[in-house]
Amino acid sequence: MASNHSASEEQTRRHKVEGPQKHIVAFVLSLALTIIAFAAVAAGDINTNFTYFILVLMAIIQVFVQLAFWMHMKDRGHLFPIICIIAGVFVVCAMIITALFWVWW
Amino acid sequence: MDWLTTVDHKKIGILYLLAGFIFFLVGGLEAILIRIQLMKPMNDFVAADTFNELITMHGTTMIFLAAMPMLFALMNAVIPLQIGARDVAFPFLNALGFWTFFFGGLLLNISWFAGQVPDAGWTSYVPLAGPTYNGTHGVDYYVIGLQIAGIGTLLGGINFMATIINMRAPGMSFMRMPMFTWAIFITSVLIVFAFPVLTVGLVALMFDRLFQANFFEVGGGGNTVLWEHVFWVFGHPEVYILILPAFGVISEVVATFSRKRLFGYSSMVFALVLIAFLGFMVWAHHMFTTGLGPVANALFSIGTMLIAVPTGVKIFNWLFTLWGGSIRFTTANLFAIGFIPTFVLGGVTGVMLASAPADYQYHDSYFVVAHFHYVIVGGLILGIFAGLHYWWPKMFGRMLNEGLGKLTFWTFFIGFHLTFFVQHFLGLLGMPRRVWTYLPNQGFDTLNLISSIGAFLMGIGTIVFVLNVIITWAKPRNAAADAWEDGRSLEWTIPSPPPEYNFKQTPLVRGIDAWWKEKTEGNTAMTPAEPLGPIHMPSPSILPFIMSVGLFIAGFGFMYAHHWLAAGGILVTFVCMFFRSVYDDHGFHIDPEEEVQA
Amino acid sequence: MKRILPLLAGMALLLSACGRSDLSALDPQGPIAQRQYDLMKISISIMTLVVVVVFAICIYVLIKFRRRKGDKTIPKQVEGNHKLEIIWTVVPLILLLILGVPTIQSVFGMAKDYSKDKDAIQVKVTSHLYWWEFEYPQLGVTTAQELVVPTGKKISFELVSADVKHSFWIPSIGGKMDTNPGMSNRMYLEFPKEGVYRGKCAELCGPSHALMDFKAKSVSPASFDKWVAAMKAPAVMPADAHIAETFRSKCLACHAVGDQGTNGAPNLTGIGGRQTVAGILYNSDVVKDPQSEDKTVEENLKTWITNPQKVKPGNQMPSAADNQLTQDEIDGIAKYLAGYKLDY
Amino acid sequence: MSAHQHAEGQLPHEPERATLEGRNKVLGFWIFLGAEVVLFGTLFSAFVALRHQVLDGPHASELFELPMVFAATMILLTSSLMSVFAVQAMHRNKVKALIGWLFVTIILGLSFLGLEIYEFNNYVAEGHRMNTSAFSSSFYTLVGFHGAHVAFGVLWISLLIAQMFKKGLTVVTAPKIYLSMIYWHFIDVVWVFIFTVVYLMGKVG
Ligand code: HEA
Ligand code: HEA
Ligand SMILES: [Cu+2]
Repeated sequence: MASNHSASEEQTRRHKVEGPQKHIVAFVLSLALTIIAFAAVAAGDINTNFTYFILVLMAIIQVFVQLAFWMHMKDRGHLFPIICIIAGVFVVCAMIITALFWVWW
Repeated sequence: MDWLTTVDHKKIGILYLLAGFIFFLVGGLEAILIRIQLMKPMNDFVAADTFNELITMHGTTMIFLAAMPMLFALMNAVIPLQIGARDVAFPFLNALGFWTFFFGGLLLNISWFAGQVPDAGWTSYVPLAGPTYNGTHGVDYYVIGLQIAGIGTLLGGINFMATIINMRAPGMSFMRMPMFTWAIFITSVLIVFAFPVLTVGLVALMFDRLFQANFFEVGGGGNTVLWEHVFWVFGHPEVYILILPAFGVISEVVATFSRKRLFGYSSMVFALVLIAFLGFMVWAHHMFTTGLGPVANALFSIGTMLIAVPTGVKIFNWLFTLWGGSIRFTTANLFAIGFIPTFVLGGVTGVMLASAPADYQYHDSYFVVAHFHYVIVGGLILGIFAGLHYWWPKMFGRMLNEGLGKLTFWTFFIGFHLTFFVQHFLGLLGMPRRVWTYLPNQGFDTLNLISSIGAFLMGIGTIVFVLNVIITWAKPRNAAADAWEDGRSLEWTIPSPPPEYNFKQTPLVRGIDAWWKEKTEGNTAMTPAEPLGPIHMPSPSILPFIMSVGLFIAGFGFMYAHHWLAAGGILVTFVCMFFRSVYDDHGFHIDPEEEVQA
Repeated sequence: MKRILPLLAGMALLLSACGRSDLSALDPQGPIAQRQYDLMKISISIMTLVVVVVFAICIYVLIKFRRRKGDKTIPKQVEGNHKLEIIWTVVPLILLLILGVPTIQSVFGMAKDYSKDKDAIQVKVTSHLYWWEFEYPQLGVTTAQELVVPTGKKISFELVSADVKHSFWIPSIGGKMDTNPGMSNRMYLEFPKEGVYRGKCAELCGPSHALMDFKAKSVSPASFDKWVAAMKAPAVMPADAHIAETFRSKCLACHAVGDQGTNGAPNLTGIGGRQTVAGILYNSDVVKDPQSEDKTVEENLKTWITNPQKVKPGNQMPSAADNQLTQDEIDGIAKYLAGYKLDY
Repeated sequence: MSAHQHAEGQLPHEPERATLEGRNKVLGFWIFLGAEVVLFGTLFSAFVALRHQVLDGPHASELFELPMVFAATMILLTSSLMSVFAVQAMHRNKVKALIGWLFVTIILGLSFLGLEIYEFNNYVAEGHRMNTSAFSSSFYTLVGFHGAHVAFGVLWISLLIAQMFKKGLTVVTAPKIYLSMIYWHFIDVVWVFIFTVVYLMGKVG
């Protein structure tokens, strides 16, 4: 299946080469997210839990941005990469939760 | 020399089988020594510390160096054939995977000769395995040996995942794949997501032991429960890594020898996926007595029990595959049919263990030993034997002797139940596991004796199998392509053993059980999906071997703090990687038409 | 049939011989073990049902559908059967529910915390390579190897390890809980009947893991009070001055008796009345059912003091030679300790 | 596989996927990254579990200097953008530009590494060593693993630059470039979590 399927994909693939604009936008977005995160910490006097929340949120958004634009996950034919990463994240989440709650109880 | 450089999946499969089986004999010998020591109370056949070394090496060897490689042997021998491919996705990595496993296993077992043997159990719980309480190099062998072998396993997992996704013959959609291929696919997924956890755990333990890090050192702020979590987050998926391929084998064998298609194919697939998914969320059932608290224990209890449901689906689907079939009792099928009830016995004791409050009594007693040998020996090992007898003609072109095969089955099977059935009771009567001896008059004596006798029977069964192999070797290579006549999947359409390139022309798959479908429609061959032409093959390479030797040397360097040696070993490996990257492997071409004339 | 037989034999075994009542988990002597045993019975019944169904189908199929010689017919190729598949998904789910509910109830039931309960006896268990220390913080008493508790009270344990992991298990009373270094665990047990129960270490802890047994002795509340008083009484020292001095300088550097010495090694107060020396050498003059190989307390003490490594490989006690004890001193100390009994 | 010819040159449109080998490599590499997610995730959970175990050593909030971390972050982010440009150059079949972008990428990678080494040196001087506490062990292991990945990436990309000079852009070299770029992004993504979880959260306390 694999080979003939991709052959047809080859024909329907877009011919235009994409420009750099999208990536520069992604870059600026990443910069902004990073700066917000650092600023939140540098500001210092915000409530700790709220800072944590901002930090995690910024990180997650940033990861989505990078995965989608730079690692081409939003493009067609990336079903298996997406599954791989999600599965990995799933295992990791289980472990982080454990680390937080059950290692020191 | 040919064998050192081969990148052919069929040959690598045979290498895996050979190495894995030798390690099985070593692990079995260790088991026999364990059973001799436990034959009677207060026995002094081996010393206490030797006994701990024996169980540790027995468990580690059997799981990582015997069972997994033998499964890899079947995967390598069969998967590309079943999906109609010429080879795996990464033949070079395949060879590398074998050699790293081999040298990792070698390093682990050299500990016997170094006189410093791992002795903290196959689970290597800290602090017993940590530097404070384990000053010799024993556990270093465990840590580094497994690390190197683990690289091989991970590579194998990635390789087979990619192979099954990308290399299927035209027409073979996911839902037309043979069940063994499905099982290996899911197994590979488990490997890919479980082994890195072990890698990190071993790195942390290694840093603790070699560089005075404090991951698990209580005095340095470390945490011993963290190791338990890390080990079991890997460890529980690992047991499904072991059993799922066996499930796959049983699905193939049972269907073939009852001349029926597999009952409930899609629910079988779904069950596999569900087992794998749940398998990642139940690890703490090994830690019910660690003291995680009632919430964790309750959640993990329920999660664990749920696995019984998809597993049960598989069991009943096999039974109903047999139902209404025309069952032929070949050796392979005997092993498969022996598997079903035996595995159920082991599985249901697993569900008993899953009930946390009752597990407070079972945990670390012989009841657990009985449980896991039922699922492992009664499940996985019987499954491997079934697979070996079934695919032997395909791998080697010779049929194993059926008479001897049946003798193997009965001695091994009866010996097995003798050995491990009584161990349930030993555990309930209060016998902890990992004890090098026990006092008389505790109600353990007779049961232990029975158990040891059973182990000898299993030993005999194994020896009969070895004899069978040797005798078969002397026979001519005359197995038919469709050796069992009732073959259903693509591997039975090509000669036994297959030519180097497997398929002269990639076949076109027109349905589930591709070969069976053609046969029932009166065809004698698969429809080709491509014109006959020269076939591209990857060239053999010695680099995988050298890279593994490099890691092997580096392992010793780290262990004995010879940093130049460690650096040298790593350098060898990197230089090989460099060559691999710089010199393109253009491979060579075989022209099948010329072959025919030659 | 071949597979049913051992199962039936096993069942018979299960019903008749349940092992020693002071050791077996199948002969519970306290409410916790009883509760665990009840769970076992529920689960074993469910599992038996499952196994019987599977075996029945299996045997039927194997007999009914075997291939006759030369049979070339092709059986009907069945794809599946939704009704059946739903049955064998739903029925196991129900069975698991039946097991799951009492499981959860017991998990929380057994996790009750009695550490603040004034009525409960608090015991701090510290495991060492390869011996057990039992401290009663409320009472200011410490003992070793033989846990003494009153009947009828909740015993609330705090468990911790001084070195590697061990696990505290008294099968016939209830079990078990790991002892972790650096973190303490809790559990509670109850001893309704008087008696001496065998305890085991259930976590691999080194060469002598197999020999790390202990005893749990439950006595009437009145006796228990007497025992506490006797433990707190000033130490009885050896009569012979030389032996007393040797004992003080050599043994009490690590051990303790009464108010003397330190608790770095097992507390020896009243050792002459314990069932065992070192947890595994049974004293024929103390236990009810001595075996032919069992020796008296004094003999066992001599064996132990002379060469502890021979009895428990890897343990931390120096041998008589390392301690530079003469044979006379060994004999004297053994005699003294053998006579050190508490009245309760 | 009949290669699709692109107007500008001899190479197909996405040369990294033009052959079965190439597609296998891309897929296999993604699977490998899935495994890497778990690898780093485990390191993260060890770090999270042990982060407060500082004993006598310095605490995270005393130790870390945000400006330096911020600089490192910016460098790595920018290098990620450079590697995107490299892939775009490859898709346009512009070998010179490709080599240029790759070069900038590794220069930035090297500066990141330099900063990290400098940083570690400072910490050691402040008494924060591998064996100081569980916190320090897990910190050095996690951040060090990332550093080792960066170092490997730098070596790998340098090797690819050399191959570009020798072999040019072909269906054999293109997948390698593509993979190394994916790898580089992945390292960047991991760093996002490191600066969030290790540095920023550590600073917050
Ligand atoms: C191949 C290996 C393998 C497999 C497949 C399993 C399968 C299972 N295991 Fe096992 N297990 C091990 C290998 C394996 N295990 C090992 C090696 C250890 C010990 C490690 C060590 O400490 O050294 C261990 C230990 C272990 C423990 C920890 C015990 C302890 O240390 O205290 C537990 C606890 O829950 C457990 C549970 C289970 C369960 C619920 C399953 C389930 O997957 C079983 C599911 C199958 C069935 C239930 C049978 C078929 C189903 C039906 C016929 C349907 C109807 C059934 C019901 C309604 C019940 N196992
Ligand atoms: C794949 C896994 C696997 C397999 C196949 C086996 C197979 C066997 N195991 Fe094993 N076992 C484990 C995995 C496995 N085991 C694990 C993980 C542990 C836990 C370790 C720990 O606690 O850390 C364990 C522990 C364990 C114990 C408990 C030790 C203890 O807790 O104190 C016992 C005791 O009876 C035992 C017995 C056996 C026996 C009799 C076999 C038999 O089935 C073996 C049959 C094979 C043979 C008998 C080979 C015969 C070959 C010859 C006789 C020829 C030899 C010749 C040459 C070498 C030239 N095993
Ligand atoms: Cu498990």
